[in-house]
Amino acid sequence: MDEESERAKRWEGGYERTWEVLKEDESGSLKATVEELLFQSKRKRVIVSHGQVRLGMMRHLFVVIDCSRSMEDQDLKPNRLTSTLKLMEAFIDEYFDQNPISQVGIITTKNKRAEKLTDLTGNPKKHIAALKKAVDTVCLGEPSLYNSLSLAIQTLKHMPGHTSREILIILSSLTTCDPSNIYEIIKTLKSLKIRVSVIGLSAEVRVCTVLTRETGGLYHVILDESHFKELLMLHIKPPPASSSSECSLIRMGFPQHTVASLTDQDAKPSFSMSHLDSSSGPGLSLGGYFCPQCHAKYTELPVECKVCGLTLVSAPHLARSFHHLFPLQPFVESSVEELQGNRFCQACQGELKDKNIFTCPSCHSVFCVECDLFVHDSLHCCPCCIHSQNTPL
Amino acid sequence: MVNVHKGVLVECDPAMKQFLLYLDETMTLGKKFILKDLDDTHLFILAEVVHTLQERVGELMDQNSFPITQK
Amino acid sequence: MKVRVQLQCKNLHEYLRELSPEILYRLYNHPATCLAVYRELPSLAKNYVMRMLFLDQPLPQAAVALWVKKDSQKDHNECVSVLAGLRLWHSQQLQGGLQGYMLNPVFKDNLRIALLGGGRAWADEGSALGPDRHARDIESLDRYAMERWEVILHFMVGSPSAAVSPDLAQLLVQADLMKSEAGEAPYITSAGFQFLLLDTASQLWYFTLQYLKTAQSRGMDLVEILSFLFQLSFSTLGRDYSVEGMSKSLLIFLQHLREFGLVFQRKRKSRRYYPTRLAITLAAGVTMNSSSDLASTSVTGDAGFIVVETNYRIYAYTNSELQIALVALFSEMLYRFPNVVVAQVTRESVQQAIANGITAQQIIHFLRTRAHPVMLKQTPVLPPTITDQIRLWELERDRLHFSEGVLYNQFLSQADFEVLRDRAQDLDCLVWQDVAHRMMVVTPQGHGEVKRFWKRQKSHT
Amino acid sequence: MSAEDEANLLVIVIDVNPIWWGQQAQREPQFTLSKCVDAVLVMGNSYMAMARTNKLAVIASHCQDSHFLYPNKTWRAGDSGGDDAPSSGDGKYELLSVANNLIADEIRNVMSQTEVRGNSTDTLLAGSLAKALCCILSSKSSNIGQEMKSRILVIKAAEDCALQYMNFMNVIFAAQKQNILIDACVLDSDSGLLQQACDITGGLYLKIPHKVALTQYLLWVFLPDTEERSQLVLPPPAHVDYRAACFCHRNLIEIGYVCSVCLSSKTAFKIKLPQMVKPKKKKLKQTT
Repeated sequence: MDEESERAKRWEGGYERTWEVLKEDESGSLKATVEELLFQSKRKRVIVSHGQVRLGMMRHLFVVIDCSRSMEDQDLKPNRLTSTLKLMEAFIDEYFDQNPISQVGIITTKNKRAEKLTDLTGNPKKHIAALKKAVDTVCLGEPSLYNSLSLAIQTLKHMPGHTSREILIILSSLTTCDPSNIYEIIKTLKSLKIRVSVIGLSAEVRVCTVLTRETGGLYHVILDESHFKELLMLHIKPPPASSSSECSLIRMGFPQHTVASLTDQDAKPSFSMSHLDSSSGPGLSLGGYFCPQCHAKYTELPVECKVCGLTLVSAPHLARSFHHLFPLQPFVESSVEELQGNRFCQACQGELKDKNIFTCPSCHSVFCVECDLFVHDSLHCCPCCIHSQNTPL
Repeated sequence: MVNVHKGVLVECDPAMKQFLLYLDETMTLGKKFILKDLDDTHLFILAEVVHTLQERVGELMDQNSFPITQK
Repeated sequence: MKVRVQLQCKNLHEYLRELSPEILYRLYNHPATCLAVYRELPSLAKNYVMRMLFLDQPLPQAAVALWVKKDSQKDHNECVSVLAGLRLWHSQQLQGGLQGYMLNPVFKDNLRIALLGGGRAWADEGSALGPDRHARDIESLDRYAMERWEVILHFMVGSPSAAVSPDLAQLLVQADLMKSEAGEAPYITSAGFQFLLLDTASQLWYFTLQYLKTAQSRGMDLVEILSFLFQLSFSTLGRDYSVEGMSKSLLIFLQHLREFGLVFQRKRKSRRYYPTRLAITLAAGVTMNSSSDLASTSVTGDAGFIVVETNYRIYAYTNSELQIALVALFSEMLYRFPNVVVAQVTRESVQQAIANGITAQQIIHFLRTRAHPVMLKQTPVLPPTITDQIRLWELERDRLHFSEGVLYNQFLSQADFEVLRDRAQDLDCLVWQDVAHRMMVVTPQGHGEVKRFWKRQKSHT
Repeated sequence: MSAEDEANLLVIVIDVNPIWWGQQAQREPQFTLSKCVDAVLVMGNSYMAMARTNKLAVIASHCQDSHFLYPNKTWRAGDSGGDDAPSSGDGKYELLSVANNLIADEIRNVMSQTEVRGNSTDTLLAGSLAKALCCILSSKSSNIGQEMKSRILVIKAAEDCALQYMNFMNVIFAAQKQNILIDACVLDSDSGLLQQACDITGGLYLKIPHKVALTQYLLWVFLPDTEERSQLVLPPPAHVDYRAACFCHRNLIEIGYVCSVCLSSKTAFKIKLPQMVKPKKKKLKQTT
């Protein structure tokens, strides 16, 4: 194992001698340092954001969920499987919120086999229903990395070149049962430009380290449930695209929502195409989105037209992903003492009470921690920069 | 002909009624005080014994309860 | 013979609805009252009022009914009846024979004034007097208010140190919170005990209601003092107001408020006064019914201090004599330390309290609303063993239920029995009956009438 | 009836674009900015009078800046009011008259101090909304333990600014995530951006036919909170145009081509011109 992968075990070092960080103040209280630590942890997540790089905005992601015996371990409450499935539901929601024109598929592996739980689609409801059902799965046997990877490859290799092909493996077991040489399949993955990331639930495994390093993915091992969630959410941001990947224009439809009753009085409710395969819910409705190409009706977007195969989206769906393209620069942290003038946050007008303030590098406005977090986490644009006319785009 | 009695109507649970019947039978209050046994949960009694009766019931309760707490 | 009387505490609307229309109309003559009444309306009714505030013509009732969706028609009917009950709007014949609604013009004008200005100022500002050399900050006002209010409560529990004016003592007696035998110091009644266990906001509102009840008998103008009270509740904490232009009876009222701790006045003759938090939260007490469990405890900001353990021990972290006295109402004191008292709930102590007219519900409510933050973290807040036991102890007293009466038996015919029973039922004096054995019990009050009826019946046949 | 421990916050954003209001004063002298501010004050007063727990904030959205009219910085820092708080001397509720005077003073400051620089004529609504969101967030975090329901009411006068599209959408999504309603009361021409904002966040969109009756529209439609809205009959949701605009000619398109890397959309016509694709690629290479 080379130097780099040795150092990847930093997560072990992070919790060494934690008590040394704590220092008492004059009165013997730990409060000040604890607050400082909390403040730092709040801040940490903001820093990790890469600058202007080309991203794979249209993603095809296969999530492989280990369903082997080790998933019954109860170190995550109530057990690993239930906890993982619950977090996956949140992941799917957030994933489609941030990457509306991307697709996800779920693969489970147990008893030396791999099985497709859901196909690669862009409909979050299907995945979530499948995940809810999967809670009752019996966990048995060993997982098979080889089989799940090759199952994913079968679908992913047909995906167009301009999209990003990804596999995310949630691995609980420390062993894998492979029918053939796994290094061969790593080579195939590399040649197909499929990026494989692994989240380990127990400990670091050499084969995963190699797998992720070769394919350019991330490898993490969780510390606890909240860390697990954090690691999963890391995969919501679109990954940087390899420079050699193609760039092309994709035909898409932007249907308008039309309510029939507005235009003519004796309109009749009609079936929506999306209800054809699922028996749930009342299929009849008055209004809907009509495919501009073949006039098939759908009740919700985004969807791939079942008749003509056109991807139907709405403009806000595209807009949701824009902030990935124009990431907001991190604000500069400085001490509140250095600030001249009145100490008010430019965004919320609150008084700057914390020790540190944050300054936007382009418009030099100051913000408090809360606003800084909010601006970077959800708003994705500086509330003061947008007041100047020369905004990007 | 209709009979008329003045007195006090007592409403209680069946267990309590048995206790009252017992008091009446054993003449603990010095005399019979039940004018009429109405039904399972009702008795008609002399008005003047109400106060002593309440005391008796209180005593019974005291006997039945034991200090749940230690000091 | 149930001796216990449940303390009744009306909310503002119930109180206002009982007032005569003339008094109501006069009340609506002050913007503060209008605003206070408006705030207590159901939220849908508030919107109705707002929609009609700037209309001068009556609206057809049918149009108003169309404001709400079909499935909320019930809420609509409720709003209509509330608004009509408070005489905030009335029906009026429109041209063409339709029925229409129109806001009470007095109310409309004054609510407009409260919102948009115009009209006369509510009270003279203290600023006319120049800045106060003895200005009070909010903190000291809070302290002052709490001290004053606690003196009254202390007086009620009979602390020797607490002394109140004869006026106030008399008021407490009139409110049935205390009883006084000729020549003796007044002592607390069962209603008084229940009163003590209420939270401050409810206490204040109850007390105010009692005050208002007796106000007219002391020659005060109900409308004047009510308006003043509402005006106080909309004033700003920490500002001074001038007594200029207040009538004589209002000045007496102000002195009473001063004694309750609702306003701060440095000297009796001082020309300015400061409303305290008690006065401002008075309106908050208005919304709460006596039955509601979620009454906020800490109007004045004191956190809970009571810890109850499953071994029936109560730890009260307080120095307040009053709070200790309150805990002692239903428990047995064990130890006393500088900042904590330890008490124990026993059967005897609870039975004693119940004999004094306090209900188990009130004891539990008291403990829950004053529970220590540590206790608040668990659900339920109080250990169920304790709450159940307190309730059981109360039920124990109810094993026998006595009611005086007259027994009729040995009827000769079923018809006779039924005639007499129906008569007793009509007179509303039938306590118990047994058709099969032809027996019945009537109340002593009804006995005379039933007997006469029976005599007449006999003579007829 | 709302419980005591539930606070409500309404943030009103007024478009005070001086160019639009200047033109408006010439077009319709009976409806000027001061009339509009008066209407907003009535709305604000009615809202604050409804319940003790109702809080209000007002933001003026200008060409270059967004300005908090109420609560003001100094007002929040000082203890509530103090002795120097101006009083109206009439029958208005004290709290309201203090607020109204403050707003009136501030708006006078804003209008007199900021001069229009350059050729910027668009109102920076996105910025004002962003500030409104921050303001809501900070008052939420300062009242921990209290349930806080907030909404934003936009009173929009001038035209949409296409340049703001991306920021505007970011703000809308942030609001949607925080469960904050955005209501819009539009005085002049329909605003596509606000229609989307109201539709996505579940707010009400209304273009008022009679500007002079603004007060009544505000009180009838926008005063009721979410709970009462479910009971009342209110204007139907606006018809929202979700078509994308072509990045080159800003035409709305039904079928278009979307770049897989930057998600910009083009009309079918443009795709045939190879030079349109080339510079794009170049630019991206640099940034990689």
